[in-house]
Amino acid sequence: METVMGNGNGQATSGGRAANAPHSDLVLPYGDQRNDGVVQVSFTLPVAAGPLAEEAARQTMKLMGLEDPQVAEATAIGEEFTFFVGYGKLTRAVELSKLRVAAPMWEELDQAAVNQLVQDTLGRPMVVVGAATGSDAHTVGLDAILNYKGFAGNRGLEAYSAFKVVNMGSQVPNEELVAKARELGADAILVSQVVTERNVHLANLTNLVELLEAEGLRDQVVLVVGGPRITHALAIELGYDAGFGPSTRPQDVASYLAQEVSRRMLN
Amino acid sequence: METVMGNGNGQATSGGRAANAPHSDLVLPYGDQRNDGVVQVSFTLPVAAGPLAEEAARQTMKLMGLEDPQVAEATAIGEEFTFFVGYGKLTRAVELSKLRVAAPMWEELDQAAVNQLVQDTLGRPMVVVGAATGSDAHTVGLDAILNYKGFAGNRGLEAYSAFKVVNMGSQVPNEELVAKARELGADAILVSQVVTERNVHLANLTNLVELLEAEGLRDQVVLVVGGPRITHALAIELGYDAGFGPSTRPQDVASYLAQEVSRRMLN
Amino acid sequence: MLKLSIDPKIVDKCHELSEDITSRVARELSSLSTVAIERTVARFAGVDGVTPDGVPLPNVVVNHLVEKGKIHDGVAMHLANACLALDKTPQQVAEMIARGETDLSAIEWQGTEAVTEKAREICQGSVDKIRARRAEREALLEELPVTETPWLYVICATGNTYEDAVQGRLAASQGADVIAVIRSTGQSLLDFVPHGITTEGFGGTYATQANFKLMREALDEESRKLGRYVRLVNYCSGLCMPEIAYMGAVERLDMMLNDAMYGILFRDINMERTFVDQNFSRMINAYAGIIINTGEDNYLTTVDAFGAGPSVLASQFMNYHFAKKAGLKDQQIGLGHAFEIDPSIEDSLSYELAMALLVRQLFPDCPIKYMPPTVHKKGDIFTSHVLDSNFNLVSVLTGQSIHLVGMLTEAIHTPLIQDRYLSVRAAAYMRRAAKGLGQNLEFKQDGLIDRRAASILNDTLKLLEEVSEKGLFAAITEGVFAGVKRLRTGGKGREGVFKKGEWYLNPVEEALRAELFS
Amino acid sequence: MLKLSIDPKIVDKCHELSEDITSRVARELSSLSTVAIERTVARFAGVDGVTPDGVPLPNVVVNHLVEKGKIHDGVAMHLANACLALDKTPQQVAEMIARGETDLSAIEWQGTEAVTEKAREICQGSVDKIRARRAEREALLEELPVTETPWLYVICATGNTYEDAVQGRLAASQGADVIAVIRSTGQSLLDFVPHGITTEGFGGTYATQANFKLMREALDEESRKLGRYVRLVNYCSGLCMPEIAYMGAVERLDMMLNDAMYGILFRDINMERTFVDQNFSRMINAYAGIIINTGEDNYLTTVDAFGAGPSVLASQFMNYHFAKKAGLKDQQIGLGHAFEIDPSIEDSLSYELAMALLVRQLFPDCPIKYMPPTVHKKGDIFTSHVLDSNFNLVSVLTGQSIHLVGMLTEAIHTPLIQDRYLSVRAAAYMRRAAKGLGQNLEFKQDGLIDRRAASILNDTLKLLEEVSEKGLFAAITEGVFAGVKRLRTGGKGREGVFKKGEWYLNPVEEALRAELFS
Ligand code: B12
Ligand code: B12
Ligand SMILES: Cc1ncc(COP(=O)(O)O)c(C=O)c1O
Ligand SMILES: Cc1ncc(COP(=O)(O)O)c(C=O)c1O
Repeated sequence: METVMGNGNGQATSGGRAANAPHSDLVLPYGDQRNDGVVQVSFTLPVAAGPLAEEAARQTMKLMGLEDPQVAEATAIGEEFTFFVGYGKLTRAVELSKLRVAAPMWEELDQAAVNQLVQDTLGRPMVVVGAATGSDAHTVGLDAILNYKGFAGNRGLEAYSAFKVVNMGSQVPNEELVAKARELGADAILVSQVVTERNVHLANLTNLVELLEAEGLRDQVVLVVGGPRITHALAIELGYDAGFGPSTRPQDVASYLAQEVSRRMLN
Repeated sequence: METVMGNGNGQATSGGRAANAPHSDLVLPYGDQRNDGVVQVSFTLPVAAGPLAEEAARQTMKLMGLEDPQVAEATAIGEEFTFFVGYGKLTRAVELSKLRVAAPMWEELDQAAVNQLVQDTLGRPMVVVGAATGSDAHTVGLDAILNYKGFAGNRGLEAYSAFKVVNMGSQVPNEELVAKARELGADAILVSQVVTERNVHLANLTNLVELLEAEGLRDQVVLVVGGPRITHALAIELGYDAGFGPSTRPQDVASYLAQEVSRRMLN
Repeated sequence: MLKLSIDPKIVDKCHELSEDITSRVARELSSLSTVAIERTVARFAGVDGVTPDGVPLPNVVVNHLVEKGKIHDGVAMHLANACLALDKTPQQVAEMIARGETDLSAIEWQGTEAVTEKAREICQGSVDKIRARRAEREALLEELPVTETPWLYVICATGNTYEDAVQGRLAASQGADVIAVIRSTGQSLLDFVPHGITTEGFGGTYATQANFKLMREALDEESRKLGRYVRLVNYCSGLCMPEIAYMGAVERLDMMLNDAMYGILFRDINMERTFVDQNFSRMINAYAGIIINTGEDNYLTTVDAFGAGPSVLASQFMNYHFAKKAGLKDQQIGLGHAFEIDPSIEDSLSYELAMALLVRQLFPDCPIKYMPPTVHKKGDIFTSHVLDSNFNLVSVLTGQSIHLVGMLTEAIHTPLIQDRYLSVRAAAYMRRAAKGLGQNLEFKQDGLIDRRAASILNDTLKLLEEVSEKGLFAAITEGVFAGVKRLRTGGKGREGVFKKGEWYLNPVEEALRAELFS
Repeated sequence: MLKLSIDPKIVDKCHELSEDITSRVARELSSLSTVAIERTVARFAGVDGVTPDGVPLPNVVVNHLVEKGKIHDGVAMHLANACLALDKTPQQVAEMIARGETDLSAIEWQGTEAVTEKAREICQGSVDKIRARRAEREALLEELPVTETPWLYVICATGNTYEDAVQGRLAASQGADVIAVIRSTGQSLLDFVPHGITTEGFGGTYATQANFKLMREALDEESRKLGRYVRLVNYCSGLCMPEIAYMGAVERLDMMLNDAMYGILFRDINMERTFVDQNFSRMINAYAGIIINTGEDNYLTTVDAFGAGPSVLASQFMNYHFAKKAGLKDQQIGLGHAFEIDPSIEDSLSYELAMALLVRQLFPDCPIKYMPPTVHKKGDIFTSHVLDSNFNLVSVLTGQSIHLVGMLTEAIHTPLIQDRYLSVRAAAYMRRAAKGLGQNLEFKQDGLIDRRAASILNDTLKLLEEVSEKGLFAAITEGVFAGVKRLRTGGKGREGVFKKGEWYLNPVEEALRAELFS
């Protein structure tokens, strides 16, 4: 497969450069022997407990490509529902060297280097507007990136002289966010989306891009989205410049923003 | 699929008759909506943690037919190993009405009825020899079926006048078991196999059938195997008359034995 | 028996201070009402349904009065006047307004005494109905008693009320005692309550009266099957707090998330609006025999739990006194606390034991609602399940009352059908396994745990002194709670607050007050 | 600090009785040796390797003497005699026997004094080597100290020693302090020890000296990397108990499963064989500084744990006194107990606390080995993980020393790589979370837990009185332990027991006795 996809918010590889692995091996799950392919699964079938349900569970596991499917547990969790735990052996391997991992492109810079780069590039701090948009009220992740205090000992963007941060908080309508960005002449917009049930985030994120485009602002800003179920690939697909997933550190975002803005100035 | 397979040790349906379901529906896993297909998986890949490993995990889930694969957790559990928890949506359904569930054929009889049936059929108690064979030292399951005390409040075969039980205990070589069966003129042989790592039970169970056949005893006895990973289908495949899995009650086995012996007398 | 050595003088002082703080708020706001309260009165008067383009009639009536500059008299007076003048029911009047067939401000005044009497009359039916629903619950609880504590409380959040009903029943059959239907994101900021059965929600299901009814019926059926009354919960919060209180009361919900400050801190709803609405909604809850659940657990999601003990306790003291002022009995005040202690620190279990027991001991007659770990959970569902196991243990050891069962998939999605099964099973196991353990244990005098509790209590007193000095409005402005700062004049829904006029009457409040404080 | 009120007089009485019971067994069997002991002596003398058709040379030598009717003199004397007469090393002699080039019974006697001296001399090298390995361990423990307790102990059982090495290192890096390699099914009934590296086992990996060496090297490497000495465990049980003790001693294993009665009860090995072998093997373990693990946990897999407390304790008392007689220090006697209490009963946690603490308190200087739930586990790995969580808690609360980490997949398969990770993680979390909790708790005097412990102790005394009256052999015959009945004259390996002759000498035993009891 050669399409760009996957998480890859970068911090796990050196500086988050797209990690096209040097490996060429076929990789199978490892249970207690290399290549045994062992996978654990659990699921519920809407079938009353009994031999029929168990057979259905085994077949479900076969549909998942699991050989030697073992139903380790089959429990009635209601008159018409049976919960299963199973183990089986996957025989189809992933070819590592064929994977393309999408990640925002940046080198890890420390605080001083970020400040320097932005100063050299813009000659002033970058204006960054952040918000948890739509009906999303989860601000802890956004605050972790923006606020001085930061995350896991890593200071937030407010701690950098390179950024002028405006944190609009939670449940901000896209319209208000765009208005604020225009008002402040924002260089970057940072959106947080945590609630993803029934894909509520997709509509909301798409709508923001449309608004920005309609207002002719899309090209003026670096547009970033983050959240526990956000991947860079998804962000790109939705028309964002970058996406950041779980365990992102403010420094990752700061490094990316500084380099992205400098890249744009050079182009 | 029409081949005989699956567990189906019977106690969950009425009397364990082969449960060809009346349903005709397509069944998918049920997460929080009917037919959402949600399945939980976990596995380890022999790849260092990072975006590449996460992408490999996502692809692994795709190979399992899971759409919208979500890597909920990716943890380094060693320099070269990453453990994953994921959720995805299976879209291929099992057709219940097409499943064939294999189970030993018997009606559930109470103790008195079992005793009566054996008395009527043989005019004497059935001689039953039981053993945990080969290197298997697990006797709790076998004892649960054979010993007076039984299992979960259900008395063992020793409690029936219909059976004369000889429990040979653990780690009995197949040769000794066959010799004892010949010596006692056994009507049934009950084998327990609990250890199944590297399929050690398969060789052992096959060997017993070969020995019995070589000695011309195979048709003289009802040959039964039980254990937590035994299914009736597997038993049949290995040349046994019946297989009993987890949570078997002595009464299931007693009912089966009485009916099987009476069936044979009638033929 | 696990018991902390607590200085009763400090506790008394905390109560005095919070009684004073909350009384001052109540006094300061006693001249205000809100559009939500007026819509609630309209509902009491029987106004229900929506216009063809989906606007609820209570909103139609109240918006109409706002437009006409008459809202300061309260909706009851104008509705009553119209009923008398037009010889219509309130519902008929509302429909006429919706069709633009009448203008309440232009109807001839039927005389203050007559109108006042009519206003009382049109609301009384609902008051009586609520009393009857309460009696119904009491009878069911006699017939189908719930014997084990803590009650196991689980969440349904499918977005589709029909699925919620299936899953709620299933959860009950698996051992859950209390079923809460979580609301869709965003509902709390709607200034109306959606109408009818709904099947599309995000991270939860819309709270509507029809959905309440459907769930309660499903659970009544299941309760009979199980021989155990299964309680139903929803959210009495946001911009429609009092309307939802009304709906819950008439649909015999049993509990309501209903906090005095949650809307301010976590939804940026205007302070005055929130304090005024919470008081009225709590009176309804009180009268309906509903147990409220306060939301101190939320504080622990934005600040580190280790240091947040005093602000949780201070908030509980204030929630308690706000609640008492609204006529709630101790047995109805489910103060919230949560096991949000960071699992990576040493002795986390001891610290949490100290805090959980402190809350329990300080409010001995309140059914404390103990919430599970959430923030420190990750996608590793196995590790998450273990964290919940310790939460289950602390809950049983410290004798909590309402136990919100933690979900192993907390960091991933709202619960799947099997998540509830596994989690309820684990909680029930602990309830059984550790049943008598707390009674057989004592703390070492002046050990880590005693000292920890004492220090939290001391700091709570200090915090309450500070709040008392500043006043609650100023304290919130300075970010004393959950690290969140709000302005008295800021926040959503502020435009819905108004000063009651000279002729203002809220006959519902009048009736409830008479019943609750007699 | 959690402490049970225990009557010290009852404890003293239990010790007296068990000392007496075990002394009588020792006295009664003092005139016996076994083929396994003689093979061990041959190994001490340097006999190693296998014949072309795979028979280990120690077996060749011993079988030869048995055939020649000379085994009653012990292998040392005949080997020494041959060495002197032929001017060969023991290994060369053994190879000659294997090739049929010599008949030890036909070699001219070199004089008792000379032969005795030579016999001592040929064994001394191994004794010295073991002392050196012990010193090595002590130095490593200084350099790479293990600070936290309980030690987290996990199992590898891939069947392939190379995989075990990978997975053992990985487990250590995840936090495990002790790695046990489980043996393949059936090995304990082999009357020889397989030779060389092995890669095929069922439910475990064959215990061979080469496998021991490979694992110890892998773990030494990992220990240095982690700055924490990782201990290695194997099984010193079955028909080759003393030979494996020798191998473990020279390959610097750190712990050995080594029970005085396990072979009798669970492998139907002959009683006399077992008692004689265990004593000699324990002397080797004692000298090697190895910690033994006894197997009382196994009792709880065949009888209900709730009623089995007294038989577990009685067995521990006897295992303890057998161990002391073999020269083991208290610090080396890892008595076994297990959290096998039925999770479906009420107050299971309190009952288990009582039992676990009782064991802990009765043997204050012994490193108790606490085993996880196994029998009550099913395929539901989530529920299983919760059960382990309570086990982890009890372990930390009661200050256990060696903590066998329970696996969530116990009912399904030997541990996968991630099972160990998850389980070690859960145990380490509890060690941290509940670190000081036990010190901050006390039991209510005369509460459920105190009473439960007292009653188990009383019943233990009664049981020991019964055993003392009957004698241990008769007690086992009557099924007092684990509900298993064995005949003194029955069981496997009986043919390998022999009466020592007039000239019998075991120079290893002599040397060890001198070192251990000086
Ligand atoms: C705390 C919390 C709350 C708090 C939020 C308080 C606050 N002010 O934020 C409260 C209690 C208010 C709350 C309410 C609700 N919550 Co909530 N909540 C959580 C919880 C427990 C933790 C989230 C968190 O703070 N994580 C810590 C931060 C640091 O992690 P993070 O968000 O992933 O952020 C990191 C990265 O993702 C990234 N990142 C995040 N944003 C951004 C933005 C940018 C620009 C960048 C670069 C990076 C970035 O960087 C951060 C640091 O590394 C999670 C469960 C969990 N354990 O994850 C549920 C959870 C997120 N909540 C959930 C739900 C459903 C709700 C409700 C809708 C429930 C309801 N119906 O009432 C409500 C309503 C909220 C609403 N309208 O949005 C669900 C979401 C399910 C889903 N997949 O859609 C979860 C998963 C719980 C569950 N299992 O049901 N919640
Ligand atoms: C108790 C136990 C032991 C005891 C056995 C004591 C004894 N006398 O039986 C001891 C401690 C000795 C033991 C040792 C070992 N065990 Co073990 N043991 C278990 C344990 C914890 C419980 C088994 C049990 O008693 N179940 C209760 C009974 C009632 O259930 P059951 O066996 O399924 O029986 C029921 C049905 O299956 C059926 N049935 C069973 N047999 C028969 C026969 C007939 C004829 C019929 C009709 C029905 C029937 O009816 C029964 C009643 O419903 C399991 C883990 C678990 N929780 O399941 C591991 C387990 C079975 N053991 C295991 C292993 C690997 C071992 C060892 C090999 C480890 C080692 N290397 O040292 C050793 C060696 C044993 C040997 N040589 O075989 C593995 C097997 C893995 C696998 N899939 O192959 C398990 C799963 C543990 C693990 N995760 O590693 N074990
Ligand atoms: C007291 C209280 N009210 C309301 C809510 C939910 O509010 P909303 O519906 O605004 O998300 C919560 C959240 O858990 C709460 O604790
Ligand atoms: C003390 C003791 N020895 C030995 C064993 C293993 O014995 P075997 O190798 O015979 O299965 C066990 C099993 O756990 C044990 O507890």
